[in-house]
Amino acid sequence: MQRKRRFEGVVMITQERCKGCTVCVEFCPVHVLSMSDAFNQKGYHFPELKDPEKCSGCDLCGMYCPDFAIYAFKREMKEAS
Amino acid sequence: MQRKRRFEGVVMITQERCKGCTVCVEFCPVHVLSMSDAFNQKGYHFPELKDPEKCSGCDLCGMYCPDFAIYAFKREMKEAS
Amino acid sequence: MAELLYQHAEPEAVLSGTHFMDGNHAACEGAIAAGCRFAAGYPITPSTEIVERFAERAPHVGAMFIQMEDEIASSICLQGAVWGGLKAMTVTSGPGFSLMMEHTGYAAMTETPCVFVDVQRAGPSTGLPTLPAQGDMLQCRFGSHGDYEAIALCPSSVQECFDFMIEAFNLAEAYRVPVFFMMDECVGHMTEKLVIPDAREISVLGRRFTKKPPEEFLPYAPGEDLVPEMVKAGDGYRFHVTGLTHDERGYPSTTLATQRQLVVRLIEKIQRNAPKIWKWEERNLQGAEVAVISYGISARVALKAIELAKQDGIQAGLFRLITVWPFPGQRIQELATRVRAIVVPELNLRGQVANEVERAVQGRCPVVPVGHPGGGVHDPQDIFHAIKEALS
Amino acid sequence: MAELLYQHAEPEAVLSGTHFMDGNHAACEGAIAAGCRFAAGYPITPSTEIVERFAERAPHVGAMFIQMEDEIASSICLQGAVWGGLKAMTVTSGPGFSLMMEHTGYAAMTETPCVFVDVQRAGPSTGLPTLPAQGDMLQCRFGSHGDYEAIALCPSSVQECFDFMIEAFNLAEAYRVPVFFMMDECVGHMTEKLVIPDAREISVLGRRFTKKPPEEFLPYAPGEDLVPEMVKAGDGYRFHVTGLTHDERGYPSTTLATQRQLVVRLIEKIQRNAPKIWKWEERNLQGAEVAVISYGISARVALKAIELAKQDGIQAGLFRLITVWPFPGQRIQELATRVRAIVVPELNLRGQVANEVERAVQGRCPVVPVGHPGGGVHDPQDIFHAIKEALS
Amino acid sequence: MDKRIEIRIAGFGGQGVILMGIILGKAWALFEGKEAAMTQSFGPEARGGACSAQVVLEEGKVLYPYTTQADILVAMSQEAYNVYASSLKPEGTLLIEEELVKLEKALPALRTFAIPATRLAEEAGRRMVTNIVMLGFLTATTGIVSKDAMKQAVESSVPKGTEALNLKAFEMGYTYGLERYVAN
Amino acid sequence: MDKRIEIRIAGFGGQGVILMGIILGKAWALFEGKEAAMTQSFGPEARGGACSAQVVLEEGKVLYPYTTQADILVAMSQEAYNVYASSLKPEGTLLIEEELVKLEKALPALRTFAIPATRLAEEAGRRMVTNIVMLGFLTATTGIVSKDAMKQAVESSVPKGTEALNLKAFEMGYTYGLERYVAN
Amino acid sequence: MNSNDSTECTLPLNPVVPFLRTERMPHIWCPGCGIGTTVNCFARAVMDCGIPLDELAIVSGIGCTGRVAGYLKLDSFHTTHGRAIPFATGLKLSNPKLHVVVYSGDGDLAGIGGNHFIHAARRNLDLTVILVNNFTYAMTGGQATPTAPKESIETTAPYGVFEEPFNLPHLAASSGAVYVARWTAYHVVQTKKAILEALQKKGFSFVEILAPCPTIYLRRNRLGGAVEELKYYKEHCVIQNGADTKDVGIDLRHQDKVTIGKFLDIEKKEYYDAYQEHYAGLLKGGKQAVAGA
Amino acid sequence: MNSNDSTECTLPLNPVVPFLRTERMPHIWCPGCGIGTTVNCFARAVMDCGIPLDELAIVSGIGCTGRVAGYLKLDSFHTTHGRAIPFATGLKLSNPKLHVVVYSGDGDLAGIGGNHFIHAARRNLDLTVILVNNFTYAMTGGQATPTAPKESIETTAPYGVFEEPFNLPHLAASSGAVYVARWTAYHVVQTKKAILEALQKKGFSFVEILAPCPTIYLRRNRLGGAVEELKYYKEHCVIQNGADTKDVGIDLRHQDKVTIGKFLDIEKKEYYDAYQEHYAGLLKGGKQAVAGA
Ligand SMILES: Cc1ncc(C[n+]2csc(CCOP(=O)(O)OP(=O)(O)O)c2C)c(N)n1
Ligand SMILES: Cc1ncc(C[n+]2csc(CCOP(=O)(O)OP(=O)(O)O)c2C)c(N)n1
Ligand code: SF4
Ligand code: SF4
Ligand code: SF4
Ligand code: SF4
Ligand code: SF4
Ligand code: SF4
Ligand SMILES: [Mg+2]
Ligand SMILES: [Mg+2]
Repeated sequence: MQRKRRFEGVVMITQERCKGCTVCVEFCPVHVLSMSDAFNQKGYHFPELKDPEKCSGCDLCGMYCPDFAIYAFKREMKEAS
Repeated sequence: MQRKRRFEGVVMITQERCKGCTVCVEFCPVHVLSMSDAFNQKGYHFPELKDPEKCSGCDLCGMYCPDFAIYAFKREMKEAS
Repeated sequence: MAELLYQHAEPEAVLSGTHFMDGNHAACEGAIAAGCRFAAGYPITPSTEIVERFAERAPHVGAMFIQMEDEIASSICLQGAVWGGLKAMTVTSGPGFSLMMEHTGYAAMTETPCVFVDVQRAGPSTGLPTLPAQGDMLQCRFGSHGDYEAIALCPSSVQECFDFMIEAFNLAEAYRVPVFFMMDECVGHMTEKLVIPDAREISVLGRRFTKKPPEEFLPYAPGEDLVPEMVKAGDGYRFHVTGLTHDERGYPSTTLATQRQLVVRLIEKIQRNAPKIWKWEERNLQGAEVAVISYGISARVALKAIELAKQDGIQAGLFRLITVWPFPGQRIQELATRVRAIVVPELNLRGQVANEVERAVQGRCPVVPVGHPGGGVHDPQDIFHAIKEALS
Repeated sequence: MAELLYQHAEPEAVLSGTHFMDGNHAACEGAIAAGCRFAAGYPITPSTEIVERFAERAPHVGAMFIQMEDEIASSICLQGAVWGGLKAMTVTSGPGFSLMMEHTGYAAMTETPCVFVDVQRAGPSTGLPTLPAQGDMLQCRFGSHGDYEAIALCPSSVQECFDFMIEAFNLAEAYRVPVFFMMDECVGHMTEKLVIPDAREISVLGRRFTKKPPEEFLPYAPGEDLVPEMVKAGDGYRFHVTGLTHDERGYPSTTLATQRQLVVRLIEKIQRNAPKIWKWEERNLQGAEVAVISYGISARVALKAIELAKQDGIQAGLFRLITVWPFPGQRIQELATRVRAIVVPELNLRGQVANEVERAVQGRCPVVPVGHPGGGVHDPQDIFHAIKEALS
Repeated sequence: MDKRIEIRIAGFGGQGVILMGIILGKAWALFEGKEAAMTQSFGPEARGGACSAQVVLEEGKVLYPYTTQADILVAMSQEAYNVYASSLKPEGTLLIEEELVKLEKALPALRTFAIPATRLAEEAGRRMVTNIVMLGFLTATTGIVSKDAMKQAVESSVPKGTEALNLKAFEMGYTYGLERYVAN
Repeated sequence: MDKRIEIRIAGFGGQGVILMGIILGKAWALFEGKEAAMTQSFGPEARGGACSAQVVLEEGKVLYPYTTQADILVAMSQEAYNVYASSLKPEGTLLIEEELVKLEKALPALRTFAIPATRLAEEAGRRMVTNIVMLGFLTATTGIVSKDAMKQAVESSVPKGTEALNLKAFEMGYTYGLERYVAN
Repeated sequence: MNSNDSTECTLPLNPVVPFLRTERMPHIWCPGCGIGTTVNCFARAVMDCGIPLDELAIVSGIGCTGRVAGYLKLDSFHTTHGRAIPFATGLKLSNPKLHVVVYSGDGDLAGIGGNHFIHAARRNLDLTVILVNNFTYAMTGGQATPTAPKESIETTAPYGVFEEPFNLPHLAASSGAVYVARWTAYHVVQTKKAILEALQKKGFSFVEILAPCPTIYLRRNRLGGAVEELKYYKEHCVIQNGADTKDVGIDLRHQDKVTIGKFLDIEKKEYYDAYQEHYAGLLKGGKQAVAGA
Repeated sequence: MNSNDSTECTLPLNPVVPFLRTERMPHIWCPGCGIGTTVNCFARAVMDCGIPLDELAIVSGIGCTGRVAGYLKLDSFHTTHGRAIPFATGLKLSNPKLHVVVYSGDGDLAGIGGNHFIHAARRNLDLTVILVNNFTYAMTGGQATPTAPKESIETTAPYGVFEEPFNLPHLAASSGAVYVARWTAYHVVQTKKAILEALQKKGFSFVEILAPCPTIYLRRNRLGGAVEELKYYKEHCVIQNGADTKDVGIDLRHQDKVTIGKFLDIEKKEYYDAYQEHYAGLLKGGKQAVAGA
């Protein structure tokens, strides 16, 4: 779901760990994320990728996420796994 | 035992409270005191007045004495009690 | 000797009426009704609601709450407040209670009337902070070094959290001892109907201040009931208080004679007055084959077991301890001659009260402790089985 | 399950030879011989000589002493050192011991093998700092909140301060419990001949380190004797230690089942192994009419009373407790069937051990406590009178 | 013990389970003038841990304050349902937050009432009032306590300033219950 | 118990009373190869409080480590004398610091030996060695322990660097005893 | 791209995962709680500093922050309330090769644990102390800590705090710490860097991290949620490296700024080094003179 | 002129006598002990400041200095080791008209009592804290206190102290004290004046007095007796009023001076005043809102 530039940012989300705090969404510098309407099992909304191609892989979302539910990394341009 | 100037210094010594530390003797600014050769009941030497007439009644001896065994005061010149 | 002067509670401080409240809040209201006007505390689950409520109520009743830096500070700060003239308490749970052990002893030694509230949770150590136990019952008696006696009360309901908190303060004043108000998490967090009576129906014991002038007053000369009269700072008595062994003047004295005079009195003033202090409840003991001895929440669980026993054709009754220390051993000894067995359910495994029951019973009938590690209450079935077993 | 691996003491650390030494210094030498290489302490009379000597000896035996800011810090610092791999102790007396109560419980809960030395002085509170008592005997058993079991030893002579200190460390390692070395001021400050044997004659129990690799190791899975194997920080096990109720992995778990499994085991590991732990001395009990049960300095005073009794035609013998906790109730129960009475002199007024004797005896014979407020030792006459009285 | 109603309310921390117990007990004890005891168990978490309240309603004094077999179970989470379903009386009543609890199989003898309380609460304005929605629903479907008593209890138990919101939530749950299960 | 010698040494803090007990016991236990127990009692004061040591010397193990009636009392202060004189055996031996202790009346049955130990110590160079002067004196007058054993005990018990001073003090006390009471 | 924990092994793992006891997830912290954020920073700092994980030990006291030790796959000790530092002292001194991190809350370290804090700083013991300051005793439901800002509402200060709070960087510096910094959960990059520096520093290093407690502190004070708090930090924090710690007290209600940054980074002999040096000199040629050496 | 206590009544009494429980003399302090000297200064300060003796309470911890309370004919409390300050806190707050003085030792107040010290200073509670610093736990025979100078010999540091000592004026000032001074038992006139000022100051005032302990500290360190120590202070102390407390650390072995003087004297709202103000505003028109008022 991510798109290519020189580096592509890859974001990994573990929905079931998410507690819906929206911090990742708010502080992603390039607004890649948004909260989904769906609930996870605990009844929380979780983030999804709104603009995956914008992601720089800066991993700020990963550093912020209090629940270790999201993180990101940079990958040199190739096909997403 | 004290002598007269404008003020006379009067020194009071409670021998039996003295523990012979010699602090009063050492720090009397005008060297009024000296340690006696005698022992008190606890086996301590205690101060006596070597030069009573020099005493200013400054009460430094009183402020120093850890055992509340000596103190002094100024008295206007009249007969010693 | 100063008589015991009971007064009414201060009407503006008493929330007379019917409430649906938990035990912790009720305990706070009890303290306020009893005249407690100072609390020093440090947060700890499951007790904190007591001081939280106190903090909220304090300005309205002319009281002060101070949150200290730790439990050690709390447990001595409140004693400073007592000597300043107020009634005071501190509130904690296991780990905090352990930290207070030096100062419970100081209160006993200096005869500082005050109340320590311990809302018991499961231990040892940090254990299960949110879950109940009755594992500190011997700690409040033996947790400080050296010899002393204390008073400990165990409420079983929200109403009793209120009522016996008043009793706790009154006993503290009457005997000049630290009184331990030994709740458990269940009782503390249980919500029930609470009826707070009119202030005029609440008897509050004032401090036993001396009427003697300073020249005639000896701070540690006991009255007939072995309790000395009290003074407070600022009234011109220029008295001395020390945790060292002290004579009647309150001055340190390192002689064995002083030690004997003082420490024996500290113990005797409780032991000799014990019958006046004891409180218990008996239920269905008339003609019972088995007596269940219990306290706090466990006593209510025991009632269910007694019901099960009845369904099974066994007559069992409840002896519910309200005063746990001093222990009403005499009464239990009597009881032991009338029943075929005694069963003692409590939320600890070392039979903290069961041991004392055994000692009192001295073999007159079998004593069956029903231990529990805490972290919950007994399954009534387990107590019921113990009842059956005890008879076989 | 790791076997118990005894080794010889480290020869360079053992001052083999004959000394004229006091009990405090001997206790320190015992600790060093036992392999104690870390002590954390805070000064308090009458115990301080133990750490003072340790501080002096430390650099010579590759040990470290740290004087902490208070007893609370000392009592947890030593546990850090244990988890870092060393054998460790702390040393205190009544007021300091009271401050350690939270951490004795932590040691029990986390199964941290360590030794707490309490040189008992007269209390309560500051009491008589330089004078003896045996008033903390129940404190070491019940002073921390919640349920746990501990081991407590009482030496009666300088030689025993050395010998049983080694035993204390060995027991701590064997059962992974805090062991309380309950001296009294008399024994601590008494100077006697001390024979320190050759290091090869001293058996020292090594830590029960696991041999399992990290993947297979469960830090709180008990062996057959209910004691789990141990690891230390830095060895790659990446284990977790908590004072919360924890499962076999060492992880917090708030279920009643975990609480039951853990706390029952903590208690059973001592109770079940008690016969292996018990140590006592019997003197002239063969055919005795009266057994005097005592410990520490009081046991030696009792000997004088027994002599007086003999002069009076009464056969009395001594049962001297060395292990006070776990209490050898079984043996005393037996004893109670063989003598006409039991007399229990101790330096406290609440019959801290006498109560336990009573409970064990269950009415089989009269038990006469001979209390004493501390601040001195018994007049042997008083014990002698109790012996006579017990027979009448 | 004569008439005795045992209710278990369970969910996770943050759902306001304990407050539900308090309000229910209070409605009965203060506003119906009878006797009630509410006991709770909760974990160390401020949020998210398992959490449950037991409410015992009696005409006279409540001696034994715990539920043995509940007459009513309110399950606010899957875990709560899994743990406590078996402790419900065979003829008992089950209330569930239907988006958070999936029943493995409908338990035959049970009366089961389901409500999307969280979603309704979000509609009402704040997720925090999920518990009050559920109480309204309980009042409508079980009828154990009068609506009036419950409303008084709600009003006197929620934080000052939130009464209106809570009463609205209560009504939403109540209406939902009436409409889905009672009215038709 | 066969031969048993009970000694009480008493004075005030700072006089080195406990060390006297230790040295005496050590001389007997280590250098005479027998058994001894020394017990002490002292107050909170670093200096000046009442302070006493009890030394029990036996051939075999010392079971009861306290003195009942002392064979020897060493009184280093008036208070010590006042408190303990009565606990001396009728036929016992009394040693006193003669400038600090005044006997009310000479107790008839007692052997009494007096020495101005403090003054001698000041002469020896330091008031601190008063106790060792007294030990020398005790050795000379009572003869319970050999001079050799005592000297070894002194040497091995005093702070490093002060051995010479202490042995000198010991000799002074010893000589004083011999000259005043034994030699003539 | 969504995924569960079992990511294919070709993808890098969440960098915090090697540090986590994943079997204990989800953790007990609330939605938006800043503690988890600090753990991310910590994990990344440890990764970068190259300390072998087997030589890293973590010690916590009791509290929400105190739970950190239990979630980190290190030799980890969850001690008693306020006593992480003295436990860490014993651990470090008995096994000096260990890097010992103390990770706990404001109430734990500066309330009940204050004496250990100042004494360890005085000794300049080689510990890295990470203090998550959420201005409240969170785990017990929100009582006033010694850092609670004036006028904030806490359960034990229902009419607002009127006590003066501690300025912790100043207390640490005045007591003897050699490295003192304050950051916030908003400043994740700097926080990570500060932890990294603190880990590398010999001696008592102290990192205070202001972090949101949405459930208790923010809610009670009607300050919004985690997002609002982080935004507040973003907008009101002034980075002032090297600021005199005397001037960095926080007064959220009367000042419109919070000073953050690296305040102190000095050299001073560390306790264990001092110990070794001291004894090496004194007991030359003797036996092994130093514990654990 | 020699005399016993029963001086003829025409002569002025020893000014300390009205403060003394003379029936308890002689006290337990050793010959030359500086504690008694500080008591002289205290007595004279109290006389001058005009506080009625019935409204003056004194609280000590445990130690040689801790015995001060027991010798002073005031409402006097000999509490537990290290806990004088929290006891005094309760006393003061329950009975605000009292002037409460805490008088204790360096080990008591800065060792075991350190946490209470910093927290009371933080709160700026109206207490006068007099700390007699003799560099040792004297009463227990001379163990190293947190103020023990480097390289000094103590029983628990038989090879010399290697730990960094506290700079107590700095700790007090950094924690929030409003009056901070250090004098010595040599500087009796200034000590008296400092105590007087401290008594008159509203808020947490702190006076450290360096005082000789000849029996334990001086003897063990071969520093002579009381006279030598006082001479040392006479010769090596530099009076520097207003000095930055940061710079007044004592290092007797490596520096040849000790900085003394009045370091701090500032105005800041006192705890009880703040409390009254806070509640007066909040609960206007309500009931009596303040304890003891
Ligand atoms: C001796 C003791 N006292 C009190 C407690 C209760 N207690 C547990 S956690 C906690 C609060 C911790 O607050 P803080 O350190 O600020 O951590 P936070 O929860 O805010 O992260 C307290 C007071 C305890 N466990 N032990
Ligand atoms: C809890 C506790 N720990 C230890 C002691 C032992 N203790 C009594 S006095 C004292 C030393 C006090 O030293 P300091 O405060 O410096 O006073 P000083 O004697 O030097 O005047 C200590 C450690 C005690 N009484 N209580
Ligand atoms: S990696 Fe950076 S850009 Fe990509 S989603 Fe996360 S915060 Fe946004
Ligand atoms: S920061 Fe984490 S917990 Fe919060 S919404 Fe994002 S993924 Fe969920
Ligand atoms: S009053 Fe002054 S001059 Fe007179 S003796 Fe005393 S110190 Fe010397
Ligand atoms: S200062 Fe006092 S104790 Fe010292 S010698 Fe002089 S009178 Fe005696
Ligand atoms: S209560 Fe506060 S600090 Fe604790 S986990 Fe929740 S948000 Fe975090
Ligand atoms: S030991 Fe030191 S401080 Fe204590 S009284 Fe003696 S000289 Fe003073
Ligand atoms: Mg916090
Ligand atoms: Mg000191």
